[in-house]
Amino acid sequence: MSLILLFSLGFIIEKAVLIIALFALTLGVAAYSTYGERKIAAFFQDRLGPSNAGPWGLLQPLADGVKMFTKEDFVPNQSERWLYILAPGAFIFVALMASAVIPWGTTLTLGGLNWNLQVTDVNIGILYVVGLASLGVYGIMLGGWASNNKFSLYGAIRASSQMISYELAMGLSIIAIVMLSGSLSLKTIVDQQAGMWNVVYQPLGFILFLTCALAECNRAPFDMAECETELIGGYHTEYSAMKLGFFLFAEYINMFISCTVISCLYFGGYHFPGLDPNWLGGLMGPIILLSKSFFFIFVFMWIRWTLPRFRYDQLMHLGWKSLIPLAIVNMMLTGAGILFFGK
Amino acid sequence: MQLTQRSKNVVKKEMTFLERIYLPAIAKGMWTTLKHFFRKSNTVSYPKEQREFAPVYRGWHVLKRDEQGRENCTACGLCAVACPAEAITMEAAERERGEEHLYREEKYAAVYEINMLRCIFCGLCEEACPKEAIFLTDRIVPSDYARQYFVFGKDMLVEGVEPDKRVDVTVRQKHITEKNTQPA
Amino acid sequence: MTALLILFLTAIAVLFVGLKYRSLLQPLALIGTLLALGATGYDLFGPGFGWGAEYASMFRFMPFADAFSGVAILATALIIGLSGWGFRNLNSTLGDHYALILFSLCGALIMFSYTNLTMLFLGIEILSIPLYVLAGSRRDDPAGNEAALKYFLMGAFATGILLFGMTLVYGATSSFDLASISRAIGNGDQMPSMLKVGILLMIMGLSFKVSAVPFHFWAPDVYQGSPNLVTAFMATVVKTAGFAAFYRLFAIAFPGAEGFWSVPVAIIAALTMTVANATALFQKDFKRMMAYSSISHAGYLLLAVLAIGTEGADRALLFYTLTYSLATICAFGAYIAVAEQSGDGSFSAFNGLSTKQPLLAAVLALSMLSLAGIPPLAGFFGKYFLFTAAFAKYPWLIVLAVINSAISIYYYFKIIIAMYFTRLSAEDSAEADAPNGIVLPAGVRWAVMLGLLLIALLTLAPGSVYGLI
Amino acid sequence: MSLIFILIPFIASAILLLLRPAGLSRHLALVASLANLVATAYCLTCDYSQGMNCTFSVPWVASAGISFSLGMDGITLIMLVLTNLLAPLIVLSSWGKAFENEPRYYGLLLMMLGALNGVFLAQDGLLFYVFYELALIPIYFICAIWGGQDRIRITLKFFIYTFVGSLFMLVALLWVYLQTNVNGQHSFAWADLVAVPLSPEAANWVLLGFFLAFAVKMPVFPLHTWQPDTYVTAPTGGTMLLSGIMLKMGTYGVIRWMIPLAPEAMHTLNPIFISLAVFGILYASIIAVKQSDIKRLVAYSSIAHVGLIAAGILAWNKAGVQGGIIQMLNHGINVVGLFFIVDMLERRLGTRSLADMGGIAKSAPKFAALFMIIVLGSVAVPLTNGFPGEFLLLNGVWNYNFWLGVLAGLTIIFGAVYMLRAYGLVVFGEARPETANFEDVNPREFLVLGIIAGLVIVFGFFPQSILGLTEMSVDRILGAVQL
Amino acid sequence: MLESIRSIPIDYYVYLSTVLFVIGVFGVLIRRNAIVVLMCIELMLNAVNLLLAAFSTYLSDAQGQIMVFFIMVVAAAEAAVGLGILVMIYRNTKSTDISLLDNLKN
Amino acid sequence: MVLPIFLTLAAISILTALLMVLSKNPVHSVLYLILTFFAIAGQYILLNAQFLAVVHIIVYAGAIMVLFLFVLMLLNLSKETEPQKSAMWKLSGGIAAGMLLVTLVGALRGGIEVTIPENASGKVGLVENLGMVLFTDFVVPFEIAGILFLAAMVGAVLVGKRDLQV
Repeated sequence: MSLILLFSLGFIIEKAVLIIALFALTLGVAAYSTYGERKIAAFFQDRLGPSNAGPWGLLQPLADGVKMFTKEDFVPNQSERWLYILAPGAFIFVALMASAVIPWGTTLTLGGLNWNLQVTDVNIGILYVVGLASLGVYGIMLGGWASNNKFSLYGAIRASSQMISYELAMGLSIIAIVMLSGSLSLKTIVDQQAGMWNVVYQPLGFILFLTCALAECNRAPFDMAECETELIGGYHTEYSAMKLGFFLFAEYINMFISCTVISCLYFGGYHFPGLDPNWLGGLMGPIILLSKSFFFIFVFMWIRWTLPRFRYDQLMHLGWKSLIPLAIVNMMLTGAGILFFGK
Repeated sequence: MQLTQRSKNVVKKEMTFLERIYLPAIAKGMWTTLKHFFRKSNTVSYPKEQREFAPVYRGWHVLKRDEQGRENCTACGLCAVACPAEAITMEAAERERGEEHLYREEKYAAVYEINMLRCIFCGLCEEACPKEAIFLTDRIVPSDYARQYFVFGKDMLVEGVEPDKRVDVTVRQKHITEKNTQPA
Repeated sequence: MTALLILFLTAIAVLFVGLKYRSLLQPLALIGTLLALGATGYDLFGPGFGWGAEYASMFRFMPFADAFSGVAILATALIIGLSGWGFRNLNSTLGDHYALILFSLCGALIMFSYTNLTMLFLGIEILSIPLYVLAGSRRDDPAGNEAALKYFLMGAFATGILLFGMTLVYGATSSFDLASISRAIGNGDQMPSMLKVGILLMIMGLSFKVSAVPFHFWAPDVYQGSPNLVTAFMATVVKTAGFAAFYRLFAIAFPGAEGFWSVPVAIIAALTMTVANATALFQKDFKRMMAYSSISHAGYLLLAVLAIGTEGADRALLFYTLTYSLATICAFGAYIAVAEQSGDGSFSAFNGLSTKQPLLAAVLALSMLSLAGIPPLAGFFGKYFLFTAAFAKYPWLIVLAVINSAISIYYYFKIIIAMYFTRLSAEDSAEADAPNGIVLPAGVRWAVMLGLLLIALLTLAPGSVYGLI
Repeated sequence: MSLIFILIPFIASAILLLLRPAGLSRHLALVASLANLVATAYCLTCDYSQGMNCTFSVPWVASAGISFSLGMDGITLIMLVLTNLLAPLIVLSSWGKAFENEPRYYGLLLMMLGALNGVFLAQDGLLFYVFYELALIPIYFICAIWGGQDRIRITLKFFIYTFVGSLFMLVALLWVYLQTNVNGQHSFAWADLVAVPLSPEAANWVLLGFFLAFAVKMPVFPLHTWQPDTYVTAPTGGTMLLSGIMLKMGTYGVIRWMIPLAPEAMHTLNPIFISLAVFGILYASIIAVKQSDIKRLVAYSSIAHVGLIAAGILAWNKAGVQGGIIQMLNHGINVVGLFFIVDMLERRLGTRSLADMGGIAKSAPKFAALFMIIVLGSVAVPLTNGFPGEFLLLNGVWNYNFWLGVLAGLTIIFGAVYMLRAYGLVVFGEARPETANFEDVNPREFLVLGIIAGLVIVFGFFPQSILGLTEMSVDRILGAVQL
Repeated sequence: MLESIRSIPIDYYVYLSTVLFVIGVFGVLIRRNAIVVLMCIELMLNAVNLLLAAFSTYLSDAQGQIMVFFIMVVAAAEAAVGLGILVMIYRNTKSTDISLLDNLKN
Repeated sequence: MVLPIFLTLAAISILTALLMVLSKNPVHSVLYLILTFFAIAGQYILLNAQFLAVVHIIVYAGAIMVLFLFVLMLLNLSKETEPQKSAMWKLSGGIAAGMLLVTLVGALRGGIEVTIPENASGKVGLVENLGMVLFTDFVVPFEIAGILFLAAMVGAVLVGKRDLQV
């Protein structure tokens, strides 16, 4: 099916609305993730966190946004100007693209219309996500390189090698899932978990995927690319104002998408035992999925504020010498399981 | 070499498999942080609320005046001598005629400075003072931007004449008296 | 097929063993290759293992493939025999070297047996990629670096051209399977121009790989810059594999189109022999001379491709590659022993070798004679069989080839002259008696002796190999 | 039986080359060559009237129709006699010299011997070619290792000349081979090759290819340029081998291979070939007359003589071929003797220049006498061995073409001129200080020269013994191949 | 739907691939930076891939696309090895200029 | 509908490919090449080879070009250090390439024939279909590719590793 050929006006409108809604959602979640991050970090450290802007500090993201927009937008003198400007845009663009194939729910009945809650169900959805994840590194690399700052460059180089390394283990652990479900479509994978979540069959795969997702998002304990104590700010050392904001935002978007994907792959997506995703006119599905995602966002933050940062060689050792072999073992075990017990 | 009784011999022993996969340790760490997550926060939103001070809190110094509004200090210099941080400096001057309502005795401190960056708030100055002129109070030393603002002169130290500007040091005074009257 | 498995497993075993027991590496690699050789022999002479037929759509170890595998494995075994000395300075990467050589050999085996262009492509790459690395395996040697880069860029470029040709052929015949392509071409009277362009591009790509003129310019530099043993491997196994693949492709897939491709191939062959021989005359460095010699042999070997359809073309190719490989390896064995001890690779390094090391000199002399195709050495029979096969179709080319082999004597004899006829000056003779004169390491001795023995065997009984397939 | 001729020398050569028994090498070489001589003597007793005898044939490369087949008839036998008779003499001739690497020298010599025997015995085209080329390698090494001044350049020239020449033969051979069809397979057997009917054009090319190879070897003008230099440079043993035996490979090849394979083309090309041969005779003779270097003189004389042999054979009549065969043997004997004498002169006087010699007759009468006999043989005085051969050859050429015969006949006159001039200059005249106390022949030299001189006389008196041996074979080959 | 794909003549794909391929060759010829040369080779391979995919679709034959995968495999392997070699050379010469590498030409 | 898209993508790919070749800064070259790859991926989608398109993006844009960029950054190559061939050389290169193009197109013109089978379907590019072919007919090359990867990996390590003194 050639995607382009299916375009019709109604289709385009439906999708456009969905896309805009998704963008809004994603950006909102990302924005509040920053708030959540501070708040959660505070709680872990027996603090209060932001509490002055609005009740419980709920308006803090807005304040941050205003601050970002009003700060001086600074372009370093010896930088590659256009790439410097392009990089954050590319980064956030790629991050936003990934939400297209995520099945947010079944069908939403709203105003007498049925809205399909997935922008597009391509039969290779999960590859699409992996592909975008692999593209994410360009924003970082270009940003780091274009800044003409050695710390930025270090950050960029670290980020790129780290992402390439961890993509492999991630792909391999996804393959185990694909073997179980027999499909690359995220929707199919989710629907197959209506009875039993994949994490039950794939505990090891889940841990691997989680680890890799942390690394792919440049989250602690794998935040080599921007670790303040070593590289000042890593690839975004030279960035300021909203360009910096884009970078930070995109990272949270990535985290959100990663968590959603984890939910879809291992935790049944919009399914929850005892809850029908079609309740509330189909709104239950998204609610379930978002709850799961938020939980994983919390887990991400929890991990960040618990574990110390890896050293760079440890990071590579972990990726190549532990995760990849484990992922292969996991894949083989899955294959054996399928062979002996059927699906 | 055993230096103290409390020193521990560190042995780098081979880690067991369970230790090497780190997951239990990570889980333990997560559990620890999670416990903190649900612990009550210790934060005091300072400008809005203030935490309680101990009765013997030693803060910003004050140079007392007597009931008639005369400075107690005679610039004898004992406080400066007692100060372990050498934070106190002063210049003495003789009281002129017509200044009796200002200074209690013939000699007074024309300049009296405490460097708040040096001061360690130990309270030895007040113990040394024979005239009950200097006390540490429960006021917090205000913050500022430059070092020079932390050398407090008499303008910052001497309490006001008006009754509402007087600083209450009774608790402190009692404590000092008790301390000084205790047999050595 | 069994041999391929054995080699692959040996390579992996070598990788692991190499982490700890470096002294075991050479024996292990040798045992692996010999086992593979045995397996090939069992397939060829004995009843055979008789499996793998179910993969016949991809590759098939028929006698043709088995015999060529035997040649390549034998050559590799000899090179591994030399390696005890040739790789003596390597420390931590020794295991990698052996493994890469074995991997490369796996690629060669695939190129002998493919029945599908996909396999050809993969085989070429498996053969080449380890060699790109091996060429530059002396990391701080600028010449090695240059060789690696040149080899790599040229190899990759050639791959591109080859693939474009393959694609066009695929488009025209709608298959990658050699037999299907052949069926689609039929008798070649209705070939779309897409197919023609495809075949031409494939010829170009393969010519790059086998270093035929005018696509040869990278070869001398690469040969010269690479470590000696790697050069020996390139000159023998790679060449064998390249030509076997070339032959297979044109014999199975494109026989119908012969009228179209034979003229360009003939021109390339003529150019290759002539240019290479003419250039080799002016070389002063042994390795560079061997590079041009190898190119000129490529020219002769192209005759086998031209002779497709003639009885015995494949046998001639087999025999030629075998004798050529043996002689080249013997020559390189001697060269390694001499050049690495005297630190000089030019012809003058060989001056008076016949008095310093008579055995080495004899080996080198005989291999040079064999390469030159002087009767009755095995190399002569190789040339003879090739020329016979191609004679009926291209008599003029044979005459040219004959003239070229005459020219080649001149440069092959330079070495012989240096070894035997150049009398040493007084201080040279003193040096020859000195304790630090050239010694003959045991590994080199055995390898070249074995090679020499095989050459002698082929000289006495050429039929033993010629009749194999 | 035939295999013995190849095996003995090769085995001995292998022992010498590989084991290098320093002290024993010349003894071993002598023993091996004598053994061969004995075998030759035995073969003389066999019957050759029925064609090939003493055949030996095993398939070599069966799938390509190549076999290792040997055999001999009268012609071959004469060549074997020549080779194996001269071989001990050549070994003896270098007996007393001190060599470096003696085993290697004798090893190569024996290898050469084996290869030469192989050339004469081979009944398979490829085998012939292989031995033909194999003979080149040891002589190349002998000349280039133990040779004189500028040896490397000269020997390489020699090697390339002969090798290139024989490559053309290979091509021609291949062409014929590809036309054969024995039970659906190509064959290299002599009989099968000869049986191939060639188109006239192809026959021309084939003949030309063979002629190039043999002409270089013999050598025929204008392909002779390698020869004098090589003879002069080569050590005596090498020169003897070259001139005594190796040249005969060419003439033998003409009889056995070239003409039978492509007789069709002989009519077209023969006039050119014979003219070249005859012109070569004259050319070489004239140059020989003017030579002052005795070795070079003998070399040119050799060209002249071989030119006559070639002309006679190419005439392809009974007299010519018979004469050619006899003369191959006799020329071999004579030229070996001459070179031995040259060597003696050179060693004792330290020069080869005729101008520096003279007056030896007084100090060395035995030497002078033996020298005389050999010179007479070379000049083809009746009752020496040179005479019957030259007579028959001239007869043959005469029969082919009168004028050519006349021109060729000049060789006898020229030969007498230059040989006797040389003899006179060496032996007579004023004795010089250097030549005054010229040491006469020692026993070993006497043995060699004596045998040669004896042979000169014996074959001069009884040419019929040889002619009888070859007659049947020559008839057969002439009968089989009618021009 | 197949028809709509095939509404573009296959010639267009052939020409497009040829042009891309030639641009790759052009780059190999004129660039001196080895990395860029390598990139040009990648472009050549991609032109081939595109053509294979087009043929595959037009012929309804999966082999072509399978071949593309193998080409990708090889391209990845080549890139890894090639860049490794380049880095190695850079360590020695501090340059990736291919025309500096002419020392072997004597 | 399809043709304009095709033409647009084709124009983009050719343009960016040319820019890749001609741009002086190697980093820009990489970026242009990535754009070319995206255009080619678009062509794949147009050919209904979605799986191919995504794999193309993952492998080329996601892995190979990152590697290139990585190396460029590591070696700190930029416009200033970029070696340039002489104008003469460039011109002759251009002429050679132009001639190659003319030759190829000329040779191919009118000779492009593709035999379209009767039972053609548009589904060859779907992942199920490809998987079936890959793991049945082409399983041998698939596994052989493993050797290739292993060899390349060992090789890359060998080249990259610094010598350890043993």
